[in-house]
Amino acid sequence: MEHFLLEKNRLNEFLSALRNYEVFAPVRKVGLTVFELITNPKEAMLDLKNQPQSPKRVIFPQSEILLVFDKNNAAKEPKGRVGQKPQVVFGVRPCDARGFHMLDPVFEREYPDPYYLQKRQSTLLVGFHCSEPYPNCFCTSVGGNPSSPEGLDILLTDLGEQYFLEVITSKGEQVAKEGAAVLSSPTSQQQTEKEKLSGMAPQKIRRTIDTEGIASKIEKHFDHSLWRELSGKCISCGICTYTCPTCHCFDIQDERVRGRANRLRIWDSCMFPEYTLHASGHNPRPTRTERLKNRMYHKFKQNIDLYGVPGCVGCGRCITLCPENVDLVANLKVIKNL
Amino acid sequence: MKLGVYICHCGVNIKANVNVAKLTKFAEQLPRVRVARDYLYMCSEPGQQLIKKDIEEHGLDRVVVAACSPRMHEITFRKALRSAGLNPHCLEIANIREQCSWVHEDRMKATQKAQKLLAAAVSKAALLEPLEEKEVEVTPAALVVGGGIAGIQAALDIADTGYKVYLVEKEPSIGGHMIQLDKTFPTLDCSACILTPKMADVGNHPNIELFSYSEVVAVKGFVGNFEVTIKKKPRYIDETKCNACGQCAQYCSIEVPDSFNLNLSKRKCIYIPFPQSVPACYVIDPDHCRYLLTRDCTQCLEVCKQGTNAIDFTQKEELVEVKVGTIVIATGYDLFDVTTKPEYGYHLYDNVITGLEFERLSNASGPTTGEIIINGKKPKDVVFIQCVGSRDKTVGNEYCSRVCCMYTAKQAHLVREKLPQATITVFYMDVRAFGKGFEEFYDRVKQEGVKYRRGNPSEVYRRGDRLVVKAEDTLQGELVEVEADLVVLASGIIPNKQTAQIASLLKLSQSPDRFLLEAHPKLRPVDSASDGIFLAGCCQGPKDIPDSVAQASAAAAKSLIPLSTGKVIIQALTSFVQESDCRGCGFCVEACPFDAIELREVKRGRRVLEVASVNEVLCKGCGVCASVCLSGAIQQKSFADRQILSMVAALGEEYA
Amino acid sequence: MLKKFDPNIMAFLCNWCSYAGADLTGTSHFHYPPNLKAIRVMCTGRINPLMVAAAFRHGADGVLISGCHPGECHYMEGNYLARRKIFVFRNLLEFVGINPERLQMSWVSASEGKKFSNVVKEITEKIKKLGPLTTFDE
Amino acid sequence: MDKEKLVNEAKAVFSREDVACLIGYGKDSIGFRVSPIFIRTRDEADQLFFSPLCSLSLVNYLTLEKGVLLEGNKETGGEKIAIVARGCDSRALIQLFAERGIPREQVVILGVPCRGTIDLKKIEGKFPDARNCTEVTEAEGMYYIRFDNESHEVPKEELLADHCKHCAFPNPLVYDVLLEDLVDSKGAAYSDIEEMEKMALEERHEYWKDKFARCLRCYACRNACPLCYCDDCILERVSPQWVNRSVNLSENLMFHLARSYHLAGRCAGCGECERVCPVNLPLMLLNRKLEKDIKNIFEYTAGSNLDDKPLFASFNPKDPNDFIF
Amino acid sequence: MPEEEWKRLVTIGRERLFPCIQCGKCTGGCPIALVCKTFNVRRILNEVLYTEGEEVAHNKDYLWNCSACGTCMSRCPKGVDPMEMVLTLRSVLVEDGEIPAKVRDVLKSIDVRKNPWGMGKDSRTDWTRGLEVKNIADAEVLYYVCCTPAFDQRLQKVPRAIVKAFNKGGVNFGILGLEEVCCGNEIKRLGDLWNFEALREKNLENFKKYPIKQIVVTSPHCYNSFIHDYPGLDVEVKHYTQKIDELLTEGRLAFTGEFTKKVAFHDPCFLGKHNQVFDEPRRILQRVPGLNYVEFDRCRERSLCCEGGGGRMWIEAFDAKDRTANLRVREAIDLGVEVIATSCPFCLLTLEDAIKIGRYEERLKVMDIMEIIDLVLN
Repeated sequence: MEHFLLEKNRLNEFLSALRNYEVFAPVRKVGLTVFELITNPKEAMLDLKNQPQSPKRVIFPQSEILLVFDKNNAAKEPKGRVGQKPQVVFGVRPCDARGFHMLDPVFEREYPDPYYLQKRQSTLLVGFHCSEPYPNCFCTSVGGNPSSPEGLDILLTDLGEQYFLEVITSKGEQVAKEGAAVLSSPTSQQQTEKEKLSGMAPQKIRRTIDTEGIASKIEKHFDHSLWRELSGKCISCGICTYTCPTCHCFDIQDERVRGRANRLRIWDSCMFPEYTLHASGHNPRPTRTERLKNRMYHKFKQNIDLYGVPGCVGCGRCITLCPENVDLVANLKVIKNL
Repeated sequence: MKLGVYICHCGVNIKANVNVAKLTKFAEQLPRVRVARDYLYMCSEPGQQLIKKDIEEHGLDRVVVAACSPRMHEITFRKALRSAGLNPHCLEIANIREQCSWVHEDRMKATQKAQKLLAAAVSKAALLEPLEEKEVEVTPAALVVGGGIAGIQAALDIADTGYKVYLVEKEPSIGGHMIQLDKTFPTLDCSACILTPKMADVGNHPNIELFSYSEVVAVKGFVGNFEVTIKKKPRYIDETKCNACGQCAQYCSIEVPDSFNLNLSKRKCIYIPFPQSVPACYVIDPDHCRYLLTRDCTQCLEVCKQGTNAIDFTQKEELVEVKVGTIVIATGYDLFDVTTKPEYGYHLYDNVITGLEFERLSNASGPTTGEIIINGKKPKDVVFIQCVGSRDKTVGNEYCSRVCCMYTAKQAHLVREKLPQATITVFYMDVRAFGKGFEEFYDRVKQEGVKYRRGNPSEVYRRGDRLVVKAEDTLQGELVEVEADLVVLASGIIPNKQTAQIASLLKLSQSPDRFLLEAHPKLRPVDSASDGIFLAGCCQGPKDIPDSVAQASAAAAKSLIPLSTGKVIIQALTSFVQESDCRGCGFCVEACPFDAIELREVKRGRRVLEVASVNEVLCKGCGVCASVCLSGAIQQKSFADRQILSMVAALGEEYA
Repeated sequence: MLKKFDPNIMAFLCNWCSYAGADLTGTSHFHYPPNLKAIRVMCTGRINPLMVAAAFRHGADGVLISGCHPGECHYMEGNYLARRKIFVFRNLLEFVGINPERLQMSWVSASEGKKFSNVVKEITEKIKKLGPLTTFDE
Repeated sequence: MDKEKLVNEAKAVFSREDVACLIGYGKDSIGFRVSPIFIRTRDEADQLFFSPLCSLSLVNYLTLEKGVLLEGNKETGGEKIAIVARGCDSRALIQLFAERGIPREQVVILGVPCRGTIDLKKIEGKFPDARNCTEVTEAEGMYYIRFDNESHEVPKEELLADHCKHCAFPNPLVYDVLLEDLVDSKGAAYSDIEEMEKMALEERHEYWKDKFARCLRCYACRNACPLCYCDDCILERVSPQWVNRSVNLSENLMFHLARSYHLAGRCAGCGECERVCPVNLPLMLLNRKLEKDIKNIFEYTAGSNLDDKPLFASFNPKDPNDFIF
Repeated sequence: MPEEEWKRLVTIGRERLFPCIQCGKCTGGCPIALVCKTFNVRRILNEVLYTEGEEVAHNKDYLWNCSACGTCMSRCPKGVDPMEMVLTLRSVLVEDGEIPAKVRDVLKSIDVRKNPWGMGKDSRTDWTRGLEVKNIADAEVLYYVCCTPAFDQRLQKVPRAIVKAFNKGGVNFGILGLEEVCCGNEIKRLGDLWNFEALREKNLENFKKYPIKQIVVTSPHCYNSFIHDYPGLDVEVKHYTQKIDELLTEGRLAFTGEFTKKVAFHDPCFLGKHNQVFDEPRRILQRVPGLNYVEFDRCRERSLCCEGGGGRMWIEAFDAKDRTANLRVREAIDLGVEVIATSCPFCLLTLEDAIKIGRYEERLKVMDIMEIIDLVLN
């Protein structure tokens, strides 16, 4: 595919050129970098660090209205969902882009989920080569790479004054066309520079774990008392699951407020006790021990069984944001060493 | 869940301002509603039949009535449900009369509001649960507070039925204001002559225990089971020994103003309020007795030792506890303080007196043995001024005192009788002679030459050694100055000064006029809003003697209902605890004003823990506990969070 | 043209004083705006401020809580307990930027029919001036 | 803090036979992180440490899924739990005891006077690449920080956790063992709240709207709170449904109004809710606002006295009345 | 005059009469009704109730008879204020230009000269001649003199005595001097709400200009006006009797001389009935050495009006058979007093006239309390 060069100071022009898209980009809000729909390219804040939430929510929102009921209890599609504009998500880290790859089979197979798929198909991911990984990043241990184009439509690499722009997919090509006015061709020197950066990136990842054989260990030691030790400090909050690019559990609720009745899909978290609470009052995962174990089991055993890869992209958010320092990498090591 | 909705027209009361047909249509489409009907008078027998029939035919589970206030007919409809075999608590009432059709002018908006109220009621009704009503035993005794004519009558009526009565009177003798009166209007009976036999009956009645010179200081419990604390003030005389011989008073050297005679004469420091006092027992005035103050006089003690030896200076204040099933309040009235109307010069001139002072002056046992003598002279010109402190916003008494017109007429008659030569003028605003024989009596007094002039006198002042009453004769439209030697102010009636205290002691309400509030002005005029507490006499509003007696007998009859059935149903709206949600913090225990909640141990799995537990007999159903519970474990029946929230949600919706 | 703002006001009235007072308003035919809709509770002490929050959430532009005058509570002290809770909750509302005037409290006795109508008029006027509560619109 | 003293006292606690578990602070291997650790044997006590990095509260573990901490997953019987508690933690403990969250007899308290703790977000923001922190000490208003063979001095103000800045209870109010001499304490100060109160209503409204709109409803604030410990939280119930599951401004605001109201007169001021929040909601502002009003108007301080009646189960006839018609 | 207030006065004012039960207590207490048959307040109210407000005012000269003493207002059992209605009707007359000639002169004088007496603005401070009086700019307490004592030669003794007493008592006071304008009490009661509004604005502006901590007034009329008709004035206002009483109580002032006369105090309506200041003047008189104090039978709330208020200084009563001041003087003679003491410029003037009419000059004098104080202060 084609390669371009984008002057950093013309980035806004490039974004402005994407008139036919709804552009989501990281913006700075109350001290956080979050992905939001921007109307003015100046709002964009190309901070790849400090993104406590993955862009997962652009395609798979935390609450999503599926149906609207009218006074006669007849269900209708909510306004604005059908025939919406194509979207661009700008400033995606490669691990998060890879996260969508993990989500896709979940929503495609068996029961194709139109709500997810429709948006997924009309959404373009513009990623950035991750030159400065977090202290807790471990993407290389789960098959990722900080400069991987996997899952992206366009990949940008920071060369200092310019971005090196690689078009990965045909969808990406379309975007490049729309912004062609501000794009130029890279020199071969710039090409080399870019490749050099890509080669260096994996070495900057400081946390590693050999995941080979983890799945069987988890299965083998499913009833080990060590799980209780590992989960002792967990407080059963939803931070790890809600910030995870690959977690996808949801709940369907009907809600009625002020005469508006909706059927909604809302994220759920396997870390909550209510997640598996039966109507009878029985709970097969009554304590945080079972719940924490389940999450690891799901990501590193079940996901491999189902889709052939671990359900984890190694973004490190669950480690960084866990208020009690439940450390996934450290825990995996403990299991591995059993 | 099947709901029936019943919408009342209340004649035109609701229908005039709420589109009932639209409301019925609206009700039909509400969730779970099986039938919705409207009817002219839902509370009538055919109206109730409608509900009962539907319950039977459609198998309704819950009933919603949109009609008048639940405070009006909740009981009526509950009975209807019960008779149709449905739990009476499966009823919800939407108040579309008092709080809708009667208060809004815009019919469309009133209808919209009625829709909301109805939707809220329907959504709550769906969540209502059948409740069980429990019965408790009733203590077969009654308390009567106040020993005036109303209290005496109520006590006698209850006692005659065979129940124990505790009668509490704050003064040393029963009798109240009536015993101070001379003659009674319009029949001119002697007040004491008709009252003293009843007083004696009280004193002798085997079922009446009289606490004179005592006050109620605390009341706990609820209908059927009140616990009352009575404070007995020391008389310093042994009631069982004193034979009222009066020797002590003859020896006592201290003279103080005689409050029974409204300070128009003196009495001794050891005294009996009046000769026919019940109990016939002397009492020592602790504020003036030299022995009690400085221990330097034992005159009475010495003389009494030679007789019955009844004097006992060691007496102390005593607290007595009694248990009763019902309570009658008959605390009576006080006279309006006429010094707050300085224009009448009561505080300046001896010959300006109040109506009650006139009663003592005219009474044969009074300070002048019944002769009308003022400042040593018989007055030649007497002026009566009506409505002093009644119908007067400026002193906060907007009401008519109901007795002044007639007692003034009576007093004018007494002046005419005793001073045939005197000129008598009555200044009035309106003469209200509404009772049996009143108008006839008014006619008679006018025929006796009493001049009635319409006008509210504006001031009384002195001219030489006489008084001048200045007023406009409004019928003539001219200013008149009437000279007088005696001016009688028809002072009005105000609630007894302890009314507020009684009200707070028993959690009763006062109406804006500060009298005690009855449960319903028309239909429950002798009930208070609290079950088991009844009102008699002037504590509830100004009344003459026959009205007081009638209300007292009515209160007695009402209070006898629980006593004679022996059981009361305790209200079902108690709190209950969902034990699995309770974390045993005890907030509800601390918040409960009735000590009705305690923590008790339960086993949950292998864990032993404490959870709250409600004593349903003590629980009054206020729901305070539910509002402090953080886990929502304690809830009030029929007012649970989810029930209230469902109403909130329904009121938040917009309906077409 | 904007629709004229017709506020939705919910009231929690205690059975013994204010609900009875509101009934008396009706019996006396004193008029007041239809914006206010009452929910009967046995005592103001029953009211959990979260019910107020819920009322706002469900579309109320204003909330009135009304009970017996201090010292006159049918249950002795429920109104005092309510007053403390509501006071704190009003401060909380104000702190998060919701005008505390949207949560009003009044003491209306069973005999104060006139006062009840005046209170409703006044609160309706107040809420009209404040405009719709949009915080919970989502 | 003298580590030796801490470890020795901890070991002494284990010499009592009835203590099943000790909850303390342990150094994490990465960065400045500190973890709660659960000591079950005398020898494990060597892992304990205490430094200004110990900004988390351990008290919530006493009530979190009762029994998990105890050996063999036994339901709580006679075993006791020992806990390292700072000033704010001790307030939480008092409040817990007062509302019977856990019996006083079941807890052995190792009290630590606290000079304030470091906000992890601040120190990680300042030294994002620190790998292995070896020591943090405090003297004369400075923090002395050693990591990865580097030494740094940072003014205390710069790193101090916000809620610690106004701390009026640095010393444990209740303890069985005191691990250090008490430190000076100052009175309660609420300058931050007063600043907020000066803002125009609309301004505050915008401020909070912006914050609450971010809330993920991950419940970390609730779960970390030592005083939110109902088995079944009312905010997750469906009947009555106080808060809908939807995550939007309205529901989030409902959630936070309810959460802070439930802590009125109960919040111990430990700052856990704010510390754990993944989207940086300044939740302590809400808690402290209520704490301030409650202290000034009702003269009531949560967790200061075991015998205090609950705030909302008591009243004074002279409570404010002028806001009432 | 804002239109709303106008509407209130005319329309709402009528509604306020609805509780009236025509009991006649207003007329019964009315001092004017005593001397003037045509003036019947109750009947006026009834007429307003029967008709639609405004037109009832026309062709009723007797409306000008009211002296605004406030007796009817204080006695009405239904809380109706009959006086206010009479004054409202006057304002209808003023609005329609139905104004007696003398009143017209007063209003013109107010408009042009800011005093009702037709005196030149520049002569306002003439009374201070020979006295050192500070300007308020250098003081804390404003002594508000009032037009009448400032211009009337007979009365100038009063402010002069006040200045001397205040200086002796160490009061840090000053006057507005030529800046002072009429308080407007009488102007409002004459029905000229427009002129009153202008005066009020001017006064409030004056008061705001200086850092005034307290205002002390000579006249009860000014006192009443500042207390009741000046919403927004948040400075403490005192009548001089209150201030002198305070100085005496605090021991900052003491009487040394003697005044061995039999004295009764005549309560000015605007001090007593309108504002319940009864005790201070009496306390002052009772402190005067040698003074034999007696009380009129009709005193305090029942005091007889001298007919000097409500603009009546400038209007003779229509259809009057006598003047109440004459009745008052006769009461004093019957009581045997030598001096009627009072504390109001208007009372002083009316009672002095009455003494002349009755030819009692030899037996009876009327003095302002300040004049007595002046005699015993040295």
